[in-house]
Amino acid sequence: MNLISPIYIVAVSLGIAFFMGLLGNKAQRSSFLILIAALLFNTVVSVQWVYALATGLTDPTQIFTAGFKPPFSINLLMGLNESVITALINIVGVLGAFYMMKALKKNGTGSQVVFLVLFMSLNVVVLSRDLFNIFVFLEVGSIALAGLIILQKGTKAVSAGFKYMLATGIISGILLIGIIFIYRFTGSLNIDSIITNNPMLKQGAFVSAFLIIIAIVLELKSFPANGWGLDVYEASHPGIGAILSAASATATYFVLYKIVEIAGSQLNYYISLIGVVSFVGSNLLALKQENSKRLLGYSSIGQIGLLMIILGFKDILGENTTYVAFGILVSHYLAKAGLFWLSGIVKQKNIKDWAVTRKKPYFLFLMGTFIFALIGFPPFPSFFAKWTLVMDLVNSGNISWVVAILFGSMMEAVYMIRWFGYAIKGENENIESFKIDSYKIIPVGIVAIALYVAGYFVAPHSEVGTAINFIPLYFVAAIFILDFLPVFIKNTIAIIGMALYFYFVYPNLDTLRLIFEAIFMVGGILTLIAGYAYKGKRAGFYPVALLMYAGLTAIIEAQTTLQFFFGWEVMTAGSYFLIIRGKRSMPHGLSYMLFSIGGAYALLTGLGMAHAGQESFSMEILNGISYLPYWAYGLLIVGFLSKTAALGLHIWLPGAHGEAESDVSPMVSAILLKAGVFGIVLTLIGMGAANTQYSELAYALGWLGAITALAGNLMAVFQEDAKRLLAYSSIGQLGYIVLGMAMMTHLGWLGGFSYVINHFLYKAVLFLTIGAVVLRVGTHNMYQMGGLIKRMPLAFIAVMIGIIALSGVPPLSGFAGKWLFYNAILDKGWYFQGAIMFFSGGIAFMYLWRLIHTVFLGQLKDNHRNVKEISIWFLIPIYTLLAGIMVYSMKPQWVLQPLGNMIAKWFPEGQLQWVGETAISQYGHWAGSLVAITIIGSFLIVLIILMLSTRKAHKVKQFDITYSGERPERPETTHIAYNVFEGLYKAMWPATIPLVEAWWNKVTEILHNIADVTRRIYSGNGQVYVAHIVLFIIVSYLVIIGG
Amino acid sequence: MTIYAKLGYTLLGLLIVLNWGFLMGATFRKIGARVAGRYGIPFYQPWLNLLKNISTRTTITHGVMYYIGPVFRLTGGIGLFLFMPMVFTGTVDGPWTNFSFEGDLILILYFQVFGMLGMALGAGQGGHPYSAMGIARGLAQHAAVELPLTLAFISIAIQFDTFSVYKIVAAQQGGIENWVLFTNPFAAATIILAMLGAMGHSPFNLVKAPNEILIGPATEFEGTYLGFMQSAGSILHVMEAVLFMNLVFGGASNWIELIVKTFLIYFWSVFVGMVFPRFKIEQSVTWFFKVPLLLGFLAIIIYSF
Amino acid sequence: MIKNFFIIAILAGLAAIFVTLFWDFGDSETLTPLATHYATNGATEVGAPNLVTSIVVTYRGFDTLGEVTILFLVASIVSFFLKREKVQKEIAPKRETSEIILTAAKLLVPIVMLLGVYVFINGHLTPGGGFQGGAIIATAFVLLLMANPDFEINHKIIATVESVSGIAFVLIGVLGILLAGGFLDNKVLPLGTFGKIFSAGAIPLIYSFVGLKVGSELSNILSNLQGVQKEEM
Amino acid sequence: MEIIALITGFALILIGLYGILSKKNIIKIIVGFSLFDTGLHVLIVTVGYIKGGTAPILDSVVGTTNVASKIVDPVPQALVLTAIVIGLGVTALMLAYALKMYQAKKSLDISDFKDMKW
Repeated sequence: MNLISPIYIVAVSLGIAFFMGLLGNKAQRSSFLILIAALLFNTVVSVQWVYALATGLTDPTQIFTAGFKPPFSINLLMGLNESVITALINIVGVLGAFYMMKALKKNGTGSQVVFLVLFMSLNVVVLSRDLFNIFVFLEVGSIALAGLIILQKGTKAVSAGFKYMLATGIISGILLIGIIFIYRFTGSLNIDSIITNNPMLKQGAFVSAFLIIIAIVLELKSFPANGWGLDVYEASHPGIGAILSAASATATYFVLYKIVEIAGSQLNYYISLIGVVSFVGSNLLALKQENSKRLLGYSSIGQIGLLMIILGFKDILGENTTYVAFGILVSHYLAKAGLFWLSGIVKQKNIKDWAVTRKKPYFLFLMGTFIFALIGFPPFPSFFAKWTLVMDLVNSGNISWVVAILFGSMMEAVYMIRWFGYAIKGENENIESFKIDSYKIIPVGIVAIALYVAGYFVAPHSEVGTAINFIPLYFVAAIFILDFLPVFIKNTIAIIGMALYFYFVYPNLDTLRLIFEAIFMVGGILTLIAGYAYKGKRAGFYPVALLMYAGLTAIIEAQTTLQFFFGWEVMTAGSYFLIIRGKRSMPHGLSYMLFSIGGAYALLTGLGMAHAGQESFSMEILNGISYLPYWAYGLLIVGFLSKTAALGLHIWLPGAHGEAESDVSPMVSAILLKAGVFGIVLTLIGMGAANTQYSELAYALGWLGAITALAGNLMAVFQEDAKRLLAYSSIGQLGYIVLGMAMMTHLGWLGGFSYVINHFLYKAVLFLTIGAVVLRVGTHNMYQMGGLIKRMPLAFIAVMIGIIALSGVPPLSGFAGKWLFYNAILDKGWYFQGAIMFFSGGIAFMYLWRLIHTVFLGQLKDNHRNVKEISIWFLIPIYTLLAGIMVYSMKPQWVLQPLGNMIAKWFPEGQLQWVGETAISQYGHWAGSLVAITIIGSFLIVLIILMLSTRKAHKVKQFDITYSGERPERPETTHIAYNVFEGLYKAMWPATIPLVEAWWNKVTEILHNIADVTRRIYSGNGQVYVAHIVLFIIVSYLVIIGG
Repeated sequence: MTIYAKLGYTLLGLLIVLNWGFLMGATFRKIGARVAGRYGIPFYQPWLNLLKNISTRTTITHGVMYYIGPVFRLTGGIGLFLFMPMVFTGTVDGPWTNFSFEGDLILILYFQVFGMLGMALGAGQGGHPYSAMGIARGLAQHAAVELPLTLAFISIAIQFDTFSVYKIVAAQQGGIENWVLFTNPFAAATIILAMLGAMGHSPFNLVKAPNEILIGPATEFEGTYLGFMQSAGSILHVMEAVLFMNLVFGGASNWIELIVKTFLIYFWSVFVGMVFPRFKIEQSVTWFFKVPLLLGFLAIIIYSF
Repeated sequence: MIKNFFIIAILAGLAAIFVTLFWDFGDSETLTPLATHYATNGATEVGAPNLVTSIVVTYRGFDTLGEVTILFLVASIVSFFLKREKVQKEIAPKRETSEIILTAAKLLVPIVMLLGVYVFINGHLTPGGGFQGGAIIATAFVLLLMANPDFEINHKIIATVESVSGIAFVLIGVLGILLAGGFLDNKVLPLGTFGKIFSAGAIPLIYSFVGLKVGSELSNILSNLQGVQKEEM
Repeated sequence: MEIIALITGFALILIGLYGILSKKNIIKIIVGFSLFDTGLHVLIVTVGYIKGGTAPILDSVVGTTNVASKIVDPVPQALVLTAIVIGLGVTALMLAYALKMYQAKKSLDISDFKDMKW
């Protein structure tokens, strides 16, 4: 096929530009249409090349100007990369022009001409193979930008523009020196001929190559010589910001990609070095940034830094380089354009004021899409790119680079998520809403959709991405589209969907996975049933809830580490949105997210190490990691512990679970935490279960578990907020589980698993019930409740059974765990850990008693005299779960025997013997059913006797109690409920100092202070920025060529 | 032996325990009175109390849980008895081993709580503020006592490599020198000290303080309820003593030995109670975290190597 | 003081980098292969005696296009950047321009213009070319402005000249693709006899357009700056 | 010969930079910038110099045979033309900026334009 030569991009653009000059300022409207037409033409040209080259219809093509072969004349090269890059640039050109319609029309044809010429020059810069020509058109571009900056009125824009001109002027001067001297030393200006026949023999040649490359690096606004860039981002029209970071940066980056070869591969390492400094530095400094556009500027610079790292590592990444680079590039390109454009619509400088976004809910969706794409969450391209990058870097042993990169991404996540948090939850009463012009919102929508599409198409091209199962995500998308329907319908759809999915999935799961899948799916369905209690639309709830479950099931089904990590991140995102729905849960959502991301990065590195040893991505590689195994397993465990909220990584949990909605708390507590447990189990199995040579790791893990159990329970005792109490109790319970698993013995695991199941059952019951009660009485504080047994007996029974089961008092199921643990610790010899955990068991009684006494017994408050029983929709799941507890208590062997058989696969020694219904361990025996029968029997006998003997008992009034002659009038004074464990507190207060929280606060504070001090180098004075640039050159010269 | 014989023996045993509990209780109240220079009650007072309470006509109720309280408590006592091998006769399914084949030391440990739970629930339903206080204190103290006790139990379990109370008793037969008291002095010492808290006499009876001045649960529950609770109380006292006897003092090979040993064990706690004034909760908690805890650690350390 | 010292230090550092370039510079007796090619084949390939011109207009014509674009850009940026919202009414009293300048202007402007035209028409034969010619033409306007500060250049005409010549330049380039070897190839017209005015293909044409364009652009920029300055007074 | 030219070029560049870095007045900074540019142009021309070469115009003096040995390198001269024009454009735009800045704050002191920082 014959294609339109890219030279026409230049010819047409310039022709039209000159023609527009003819039109004069009167005819902005028509000229604007012409502008759009021209940009569209460019897009068409580059897109057809993309198509032709991608489908192999043509080979990369050279375009010769003046009819002479290079190096005698300037030539352009249109290869696949070039075509894609130009396509990206031109697309953003069209959308950007559309977005800036008003500004461009207002400033007349002149501005439109500039706009058109800018994009023409960017195209040439990408295509041209002649150094000097690149220089010329870089100049064209930067002058055009300098012109566009001042479309924004005001001094800020003007001074920013001047700084920009000054800086770029110096930089291009340096570039010119480099070019002219490289001509001197190599006798050519054509990149290809320089690369081919000049292997940088002369020192001078190398220096001039260095000057060229460093100049381009500076054009990319490398940290810290980038104050001018930041000012431009802040001051100029948001549309220009988008062009700068999406189009201009992309083009310049590609120039770097082209010319880096002229210095051979000697500079690659240093480019990565500059890149990592840029990435970490600007993301760190952004922590203190409050101006949204400047924040985006920081982030853009960081992203470019990341791209430079990739460029520097292209020898290591090999054929993955393009994939990784484009993955990051495209995500950044679309997301940044989107965010800049959004900032133009929202019109709020301070990121706190972005809370106004909430007044147009679908804006949250857009913003969320962009931010999660930037941080690198699935299903966006950046996720797969980052995954591949880390895998290859670890594989080549560049651990420290991985650490640096992940640290940088972490910082980026901090400020981005915080920003998003402000948008979702911030105060927005006294900010007036914003109006939306369709011509502005359409481009935003397009890039948002493009992100998803890109992700969908990029995924299969990663090494094992093809295997990713998108079906649950389709379902989520469907629910998202149906979000306008009332709760009842959506809930039903969701439940049916999950049930069907479970039905189809469970046959091909082994026992271990089946247990967890059942907890996730069945538990999910039960907790969803409670959702029927809610009225109205409950906008946005179902998509995110299902997103979480999609992630959870993906973790279970994962065949490859990529699938696992994919699911892990999806689950994290979903749960974050779930948690942050709570009224006061903004800070907790943030800390949850940060710990999750930190954990996820630990996982990522661990998985990378696992991959490094064995050149495979199957989940099997977890068994027998060969490359840095201690670190690998350690990182994996830490990653999973961040989800199980082990002591030290737990501070997010109480708030997150405590403030979440009533039916969300059980989801995130009873169900979500098990994901971490599942991960730990996989890791421990990987560590070679019974005959592990990593016993130190397991030992440390065990102690961590024990201490977590103690701390969690102790903190729970002193809570006044019912849901926080349960949340802390979850921390403790997970501590037990971790300890049990860490023992790495049959009994230990049996105990651990029985706890996994138990905790799911009773914590779901308790959270559902308390949540429902809270919905009725409208407070979390227990001391404001009391005597509720009279109003909601069913809830009371549920809680009573729940706490008996939790406390491990026979005959209910909790005792199984305790008994197994006693045997396990004796078997393992971890006596002290055991003692600690049983002590925490004793402490558990205290908060459990509070839960039932303070809430349900004692004196009924006046304002609760006629609250109703908790909603039927909560009672249904609650009593279903109670039935489960009862069955487990009556017939423990039904649960424990299969578990035992499963565990025997990894721990054949020291199993339980089952004689009839009696479990016999090496140390003791326990006949669960018989015990249950005996106790319940005698209980009934006594009860009946008592009932008979007190048939004629007459009911007395609430205050009819012997009270030293007085008759109390007010329930508040007669219901001792506040700070009841004062005595214990006096004895144990040192153990309750929130050291961990203090430590984390200190860390954040230090980071922020560093950021605040460092960023003062951006003094705002143009001369200082020039000085930065020159210094940057000198320093890199010293580093690279070494004085 | 047949299940019926088993049941018969068990019921008989329960009867003995109940009455011995009453007698012992009365005796110690008498001792207490004499120490304080009063005349004190006749030894048959508890039986009178029981009769009176059961035969009172007027009874009240504060609601369902109000029943459950005493029931839980009594069940707790009976259950504890059921799972405890009382008298060592050389065979596991001997006449006085009750239903100990159903569970071991751990079952007993956790079942103790059953009674407390009942007390807590019932008192709570009673709606009296002080009962809440009493229970809160009780739980706190219980937790503090549990820690050293648990350590001691674990140590004994390590020593005999079993959790079965019966086996532990069996291992201590054949001479006083085999008693844990001598074979595992640290564990024994720990238990002997921690036991004071478990028995709940002065100085560790702040739990009962609210109903010392005559209000709180003891007066909320009258009539049959109180009767049940008193019976439960006396059973529990005996069983506590029996537990420690079995674990530390070589168990009992016949009822006489059991009665003598339990009496002495019980006497020890009462004796201390006579001498020492009452602790505040924070005091008692910290006290248990000092000496007994230390001993408990030693008891384990010597076995963990 | 410290600031100055710091600056000196920085410059010293930069100088150090230049030194390495300086040492390796050496001095060259022979042309680079690239230049040699131009020198030997320039005459036959392009047919312009002035090799610089043949490089500027043909071999590296693409650069020249960019170059022209830059001037064009600056002109249009300045025009909408310094757009005069409303000229203040009160105009400060101005000193009369001296007789000498007035007469000189009257006398010289046409000649200067002529010189400019000559320079860019002969760009392919003699030193000089479109840019130089254009610059000379612009100086004529400077002279006019100095003589008569109130002198208003007719923007309409200038803009037209500017655009038309620009479009023409591009069109010739495109013709190059259609009729000859590639974009901006000068062989759209016959090379003619070496050294004559009408030779070297399209070069004289292109250079004339460039000259007009540059001239008009420069004067455009000048008038804009000067216009703003008038407000300032 | 070219040594001097080289030194001049580098010196001009450094002097220009010194002006840009040290002067507070924006106009002076722009002047410094054009010095910087001029230095560059001098360098470019110098690079093209060949010992004993003459102007690259094939007139009667040079003739059309073995030109290569007679003339100086024409390429840098072509480049310098472009460079000069670009410099001119940049300077013009900078001056326009200067005007605007002066209109905005009635001041030409660059340190008065620090309203964006950090």
